[in-house]
Amino acid sequence: MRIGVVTFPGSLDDHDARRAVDLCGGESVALWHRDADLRGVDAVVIPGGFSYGDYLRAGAISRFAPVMTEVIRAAAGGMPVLGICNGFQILCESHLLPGAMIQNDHRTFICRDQRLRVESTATAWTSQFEQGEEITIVLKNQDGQFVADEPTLDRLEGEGRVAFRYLGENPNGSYRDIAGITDERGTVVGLMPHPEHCVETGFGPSLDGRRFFTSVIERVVSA
Amino acid sequence: MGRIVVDVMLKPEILDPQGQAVRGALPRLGFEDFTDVRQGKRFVLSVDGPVTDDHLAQAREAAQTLLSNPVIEDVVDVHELTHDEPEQAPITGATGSSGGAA
Amino acid sequence: MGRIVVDVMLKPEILDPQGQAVRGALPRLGFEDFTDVRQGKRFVLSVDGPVTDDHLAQAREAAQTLLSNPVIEDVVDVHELTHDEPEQAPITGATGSSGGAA
Amino acid sequence: MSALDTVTHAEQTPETDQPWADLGLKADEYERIREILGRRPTSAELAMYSVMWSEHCSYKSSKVHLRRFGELPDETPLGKTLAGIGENAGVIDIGQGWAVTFKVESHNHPSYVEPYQGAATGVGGIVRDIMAMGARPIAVMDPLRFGAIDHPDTARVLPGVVKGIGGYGNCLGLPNIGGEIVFDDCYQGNPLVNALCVGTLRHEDLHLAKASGVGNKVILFGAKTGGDGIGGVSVLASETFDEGGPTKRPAVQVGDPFAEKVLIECCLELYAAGVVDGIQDLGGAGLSCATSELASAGEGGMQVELDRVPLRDSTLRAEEILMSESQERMMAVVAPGQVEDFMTITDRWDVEATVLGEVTDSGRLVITWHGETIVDVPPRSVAHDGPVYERPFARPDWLDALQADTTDSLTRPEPTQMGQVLLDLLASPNLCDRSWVTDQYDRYVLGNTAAAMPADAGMVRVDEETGLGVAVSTDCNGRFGRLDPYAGAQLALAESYRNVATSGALPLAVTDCLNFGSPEDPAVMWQFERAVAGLVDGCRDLGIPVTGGNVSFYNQTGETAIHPTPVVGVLGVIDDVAKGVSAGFAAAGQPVLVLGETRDELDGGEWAHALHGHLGGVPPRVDLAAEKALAEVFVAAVRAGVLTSAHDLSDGGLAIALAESVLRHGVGASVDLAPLLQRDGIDAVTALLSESTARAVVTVRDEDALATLAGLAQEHGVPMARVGVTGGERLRVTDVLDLPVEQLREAHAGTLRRHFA
Ligand SMILES: Nc1ncnc2c1ncn2[C@@H]1O[C@H](COP(=O)(O)OP(=O)(O)O)[C@@H](O)[C@H]1O
Ligand SMILES: [Mg+2]
Repeated sequence: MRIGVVTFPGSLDDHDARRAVDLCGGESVALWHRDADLRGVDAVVIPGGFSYGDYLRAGAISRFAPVMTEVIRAAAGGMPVLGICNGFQILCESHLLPGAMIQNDHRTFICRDQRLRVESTATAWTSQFEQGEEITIVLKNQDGQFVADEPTLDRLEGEGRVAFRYLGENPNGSYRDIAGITDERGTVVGLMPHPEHCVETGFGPSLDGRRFFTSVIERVVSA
Repeated sequence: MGRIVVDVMLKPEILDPQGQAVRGALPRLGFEDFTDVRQGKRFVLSVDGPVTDDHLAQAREAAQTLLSNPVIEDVVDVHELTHDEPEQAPITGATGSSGGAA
Repeated sequence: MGRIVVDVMLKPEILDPQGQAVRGALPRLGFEDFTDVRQGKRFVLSVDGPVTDDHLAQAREAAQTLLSNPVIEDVVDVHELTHDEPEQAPITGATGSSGGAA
Repeated sequence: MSALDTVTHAEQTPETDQPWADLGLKADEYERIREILGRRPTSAELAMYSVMWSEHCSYKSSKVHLRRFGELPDETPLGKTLAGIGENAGVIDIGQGWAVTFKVESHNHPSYVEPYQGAATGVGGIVRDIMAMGARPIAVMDPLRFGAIDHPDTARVLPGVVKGIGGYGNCLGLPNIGGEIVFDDCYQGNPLVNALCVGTLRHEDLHLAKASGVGNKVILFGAKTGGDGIGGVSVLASETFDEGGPTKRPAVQVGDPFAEKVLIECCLELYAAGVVDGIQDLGGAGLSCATSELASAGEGGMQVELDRVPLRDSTLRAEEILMSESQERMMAVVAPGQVEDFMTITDRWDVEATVLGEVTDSGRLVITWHGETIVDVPPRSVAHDGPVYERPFARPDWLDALQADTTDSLTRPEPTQMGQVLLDLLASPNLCDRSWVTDQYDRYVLGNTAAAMPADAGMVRVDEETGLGVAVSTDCNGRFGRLDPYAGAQLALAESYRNVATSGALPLAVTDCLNFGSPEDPAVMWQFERAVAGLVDGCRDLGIPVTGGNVSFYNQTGETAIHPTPVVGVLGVIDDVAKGVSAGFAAAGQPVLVLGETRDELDGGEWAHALHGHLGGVPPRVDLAAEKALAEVFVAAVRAGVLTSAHDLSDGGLAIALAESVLRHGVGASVDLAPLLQRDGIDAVTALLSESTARAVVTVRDEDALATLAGLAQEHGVPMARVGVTGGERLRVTDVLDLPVEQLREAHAGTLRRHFA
């Protein structure tokens, strides 16, 4: 089970995402933004960070990297893709996921151990959670406010494509407390919090991040 | 050297945290008359030589594809920066009267 | 309702990492002609009723004190947003020709 | 001088008037330059000497005192240091082939002028210092000091500084693992923004800043050079701000953390490929500093074509290019055969790299501009042979009166009032919950953070296989420094040392940032001399070296200097970070113990400061032997795995330590101080508020663990008192206070948000 992790200039959590994949039983493969090549991986993680400094808009410049052309093509063919934080922003800018991310409503960076509710287990990256389960995942972002127009939000809700919601005080003003969403097929998932920081005892507030990776590994292995 | 200005604003229906913050701060500084504030982006693109129609067309396309995200933003203006505009000839100090359309 | 536009740009001698990043991305998208990009801020302030000279004076003062950081930025323009300016009447879609001073 | 001022021209025009005074040089300094060169300097040479001989770069007022750090053995408890004072940052061995480097620096004045960019570029600068040692930066910390919490200017400065530190550090992908936030009127016009960075490397990767090997190429890489902060070094760091300053605004530097992140990755790849012979960061004094320091540390000379420097602003003059402090640049010395490989790597990261010149055996630093020589100097004379001042110093005459005005003049609370006193202290600016600030910092990135805020020391894993890691703390109580600068420096050292030990790590080395007023004031110079002496004597007693640091003078408004604020960073090592202990009661039913002796020592403490606005008397007694013994108990107890929590006692004393311990996980405690009071001969209120040193509050799992700990305490001569047991949802101190944990939390939580959100 080979899972690619993309590195853009300014990616920060790429190493952590690779560590998480390996700790959870997968084999991580480093992918380079300039290469239009997915090196035969079975799934892709677009990690967190400030690619291109988050200048212009978070994710706006990375979207045009050669590797993203391949990711978009593979996603259309059903390959599982997980975008974490900056990765989520890149997926939105690439139109693989609807909506967009703007600055947090309080205009400050926020790093905290965030409670989430699992709203959909019907995705490639969430099948090992329980529906409605409450988990804790590290959250850290500056531009984490998920926004979309009302019809889009209604459609996401109606089609069960809200994957995670924030519990407690909304940390960034995201519309309808949305923390993560999925595409129509349930293979492309975007998530603001960072599961890769919740995979090792003593280095994060929980181990709840593991099941993102074990979910996709199980799915690919059993496919 | 010619220059082209591209102005991008958040769509009216999207909440603008930055604009809201400015809106909140103005009355505290004694500016009571402003009922709303929106903050957007202004890009100044330079080209060698004079600005041509082709440059403007390119700028418009760049504005749509890269400089704005159509899900949340509108490109509200793309135009050549002409000499009577005070770009980089700042309004400074007390007089302020050198500014735009006073 | 009247509206006033305030344009703020980084001083020319100050590094503009945002503009640099855009500058670097443009050629990769096939836009080869732009030799420099600077990114600034555009504020749109609303007032009740028509824009008066007093409003403009207030806007200029706010521009100097709150909307810009005089250590690194210049207020390059303060003007009333007039009807023939396309503010919030976005240039959208393919034609693009409705844009500013084409 | 419109024509190019070449060396030839300078020889021909000895009488030309030069603006040495405007550039901050004194008449005798200008004379010395003429002597060194045997002619008048060119305008480019004058620019170089003026920035390099400024207080900030040459340490001219502090040098004679800083030499004393050299008296300390170059040895940590684990062996010889790998690089010491004089390098960009000290490097120490932590075993298993690993080394760490760490350093703290100030960016005080720039952060007052432009809080966001000043703080951001402060982080950027210290990170490049660490990179210049061949290390990968792994964490940052930010000791901060501001004026009164409710002063309007604090509302301008603090949020900008915090945003700048977060904006830069978060974007670099470096976890922020700790720091300080202190409010005191004395910092009103002189906030202190210090930044610390820690890096790791394998022993064999140590790169020293030197240009050797004749024919090796000198490569400038990273950002283009612009007009940033020209003269910033000399103007910003070496002159007192005039009242009503903003008119004379020097050009500020703007940081690009994205460029620095790419630069980090690029440098690490260059090191790994073995294509770098020497390396130097560009910080204060930019190219002037990098070229002269590299050349003078090597064995020969250097030849540089200045017109090759990639410019952001084509109108810059040669002098300006030499002085520019544009950020995110590095300079490497590379063997000719490796230049191509070097460029392949910089290309891969889209980092611009330019060969500027080469190493020569001329013994001179020669810089040309369009083919003409504009600089021809002995590099050492610029970099190392700057002026040295023996500034007069004298104990200030106000000190006796200050020391006589002790807290005996204040009314101590009745035991029954202690509940309210505790709530007031918890809400006070220097003791309240820091999370409104620390939540703006990424503490998780890199995945190795074992402890960050709130914690006595930040702790990160260095080796993922074995769990080997380091712990770092920074501390300083400037009020103690004001009352007695010698003791104040030692108390800062003691607290930082104790914080590291409490977390379970073995303290190894010190970095310091000496923030003081004007060196031209003999009273300030005396404070400085005393503080350095205190640190040197303290480090000797503790057996740890000072491996690097920074001096910031002129933190002064008019005649009024800040409190002497020698911020001390201590770094320690721990075999396996999984064994580290954290502050905070972990579970109910565990014995609570206080280690160390409590004396009646309230002078200079938070109770007097926060609740009475009082500063006077003498600071708590320093007992470094007791600190060392306490640290030994901790290291042994952590190895034995008997502790379930540990928290050192410092600001606010036992009352605050107990409150913080119950707040952490919401586990209450019932405490009876009787055994401690009887043993130490004090009353309960004093026991709760005193800031005596060498103390900690700990919990152990059970009676067996308690017996082991008692054995260790006895072996090392550390007094230990059993004062209670964890559990419940209240903090109870028999006959003194009884408060729900939630009430403590409410008091603690809101202060910063209320002032700054
Ligand atoms: N400016 C800051 N940046 C990062 N962490 C900070 C800052 N100020 C305080 N902290 C963290 O908050 C916690 C509490 O600080 P403090 O009470 O000063 O600790 P201590 O007394 O143990 O030195 C510590 O973990 C400290 O590192
Ligand atoms: Mg402590």
